Amino acid sequence: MEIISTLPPELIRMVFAAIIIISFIFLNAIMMGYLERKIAGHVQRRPGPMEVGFHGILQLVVDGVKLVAKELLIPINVDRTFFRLAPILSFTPVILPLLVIPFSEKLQARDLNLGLLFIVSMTSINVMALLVGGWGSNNKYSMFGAMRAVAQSIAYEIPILLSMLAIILMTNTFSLKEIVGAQQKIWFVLLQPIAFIIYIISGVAETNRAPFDLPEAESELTAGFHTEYSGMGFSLFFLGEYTNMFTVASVATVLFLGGWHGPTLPYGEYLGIVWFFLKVYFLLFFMIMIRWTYPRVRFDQLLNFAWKYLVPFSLANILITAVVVKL
Amino acid sequence: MIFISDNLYTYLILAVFLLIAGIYGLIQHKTFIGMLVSTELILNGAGINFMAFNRFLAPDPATGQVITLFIMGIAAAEAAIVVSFIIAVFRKYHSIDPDDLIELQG
Amino acid sequence: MKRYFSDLFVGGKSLVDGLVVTTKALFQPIVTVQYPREEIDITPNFRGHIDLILDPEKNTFRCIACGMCERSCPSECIQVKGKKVEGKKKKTLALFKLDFTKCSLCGTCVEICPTQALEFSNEYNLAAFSKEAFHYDILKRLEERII
Amino acid sequence: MTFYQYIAEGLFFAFVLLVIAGSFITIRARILMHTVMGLAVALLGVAGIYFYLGSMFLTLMQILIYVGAVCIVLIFGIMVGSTPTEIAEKTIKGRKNIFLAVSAAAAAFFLLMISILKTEWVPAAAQVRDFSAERLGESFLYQYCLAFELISVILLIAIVGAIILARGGQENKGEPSS
Repeated sequence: MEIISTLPPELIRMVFAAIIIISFIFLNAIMMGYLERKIAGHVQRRPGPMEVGFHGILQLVVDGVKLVAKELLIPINVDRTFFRLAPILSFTPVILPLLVIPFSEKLQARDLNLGLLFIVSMTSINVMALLVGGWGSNNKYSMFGAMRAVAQSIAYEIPILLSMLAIILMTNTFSLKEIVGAQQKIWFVLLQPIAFIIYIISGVAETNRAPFDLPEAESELTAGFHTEYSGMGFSLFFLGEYTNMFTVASVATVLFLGGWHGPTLPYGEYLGIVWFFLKVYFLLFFMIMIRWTYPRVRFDQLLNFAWKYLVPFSLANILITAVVVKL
Repeated sequence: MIFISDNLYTYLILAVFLLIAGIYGLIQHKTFIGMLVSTELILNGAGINFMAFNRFLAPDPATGQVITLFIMGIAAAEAAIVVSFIIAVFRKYHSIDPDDLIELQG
Repeated sequence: MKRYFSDLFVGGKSLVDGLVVTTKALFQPIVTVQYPREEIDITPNFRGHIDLILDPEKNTFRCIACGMCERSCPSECIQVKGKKVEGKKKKTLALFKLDFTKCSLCGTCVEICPTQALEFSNEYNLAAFSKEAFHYDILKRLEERII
Repeated sequence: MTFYQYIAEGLFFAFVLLVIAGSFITIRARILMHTVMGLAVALLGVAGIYFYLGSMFLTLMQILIYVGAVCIVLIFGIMVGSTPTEIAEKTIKGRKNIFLAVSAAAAAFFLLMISILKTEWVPAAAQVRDFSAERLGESFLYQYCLAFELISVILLIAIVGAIILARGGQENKGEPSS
């Protein structure tokens, strides 16, 4: 234990936080996969997975074992570097934002001054993974999926940034901790309802989920960019998608739903995480409900919607916010 | 001990490396996109240069950052223009090799 | 411009309507059945393979082994044999076999039977590993019911 | 020298390595897609270098603008502008150009190295060590207002120009050629 005592405490803290976050991500993916199937089942008035464990609660564990045990098939004529790189690339950038998200007043791996900007820049890399995977698969469906991912990212990134900007105008800071702190009295969802709606819509588009699941539209493109992936490659994409959902929901919680604020609990600076998770999982539940309610939008519909409705409305919202803040 | 990461020369040499890599690529690449990519390398070299002088020599650190952001904006605009230009050229000539565009050579 | 906002309003309303539908469905009881664990009562109109009717008065079959069903069967999947028993005038049924792999469930045998001795059974859990498992001995099935 | 500084120094070398490896891939890759991915790697490295030069804001903007926008636009250009077989074709010119390229690069290198090493760099007498985004924003809006406006005008022109250029080919199809 000689070495550990010489290490700087901040570094140990970061390493611990990273370990906890990564293990939480796997847990989250398992829970989300189970929730998604159960909700999908009940929305269609069937029970969902029921066989493995009580009410199928171990289904995702079994699935995970199956996926890990499966062979990672590399088809002939694919770009091997890209093909192997893409799953890792889809997984890594969605973990990093969790390092700056304040789960509770004192439960935060690192508080960056520019935390929000950090999250935005990390999630912007995510499209790269779809592109690399789609192009590297050397398959026309994957290629189409990748191209759709790009056009979709152009459609949603601008509204998502503009809706965040409205909050930044109100709080004068990029630090997520201070943004949550500013919502002590009133949540920003009440002051900025339009920005919240725009953020949720674009956030669903960012996670590539229905009704904006154009890059992996299974009825049109078999599985889009991850058509060729099996086993671990596929499960990393799967993990990346659920982690991305979690990130989007927690950023929405931090920006609009008051983060860890809620009725006072003992050890409030740690147990605020309970309220945080309640809000996050409510949003995730909402996103799953959206997926099983709405049909997939067509491509031109998505672009029309983003450019004709989301962008003008978010611009107008920023304008009004700026005027009101300066009044 | 002197820190390599805290020395002006390190950054200047890195910037020179990016510049020469860009020049090499600009001559060597056969397609418009390859040349554009090499140009981006040169622009990044310039950005590092500005930031290095800003960090070690300038009185006000905002200056270099402003110029670097300016470079980024120009690079983004340039990429958008060149990509649409490439699309237009590809439609007409069905090639993105600059050697194939010989209409003006007479 | 009017269209722009009316589109937004109508679209938004339809989205909310859709969510209401699915949220209602989420809390309604499920309608599917976990099949091998639980089974539902089959409708009496279900037409499975044929079966001999158990006559409640005589506590036996009504079949007189006339062989009409065997002759009328278009796929020749019924095999009926009768035998003489001491003390009785008519033949009694000795063998009634159905090759269900050939049967097309047309129901001609049920309609043509002069004594209304045949019916459709409600058996729907039909699965087996070999073809021979579908060669039913229908007389035996009836005898099992008599006891 | 503390443990922290060792880690910092190691990470600095990692970023430099990213820059060098990325630019090598960029200039030597035979497939156009690899070229752009090499550029993305090099740009991530440059973002790390910006962090060591004291500006977190520029690091994040570099990732956001270059990796998240420019690279993706380039890849989009590749995928739209050329068919898969053309993407896979060799993108490097032959032997004749290697000589030219190496000599041009070497000439630039030596000229610049001479000027770098010969010059005596004098730091400013009083330096303000304030790299915060607040100060950057203030100087953007007061001192460098013209630059800020110019960027926005350039971007506007770029958007309009890109739309006109990309649409131009389509509109000409319908018209009779004169």
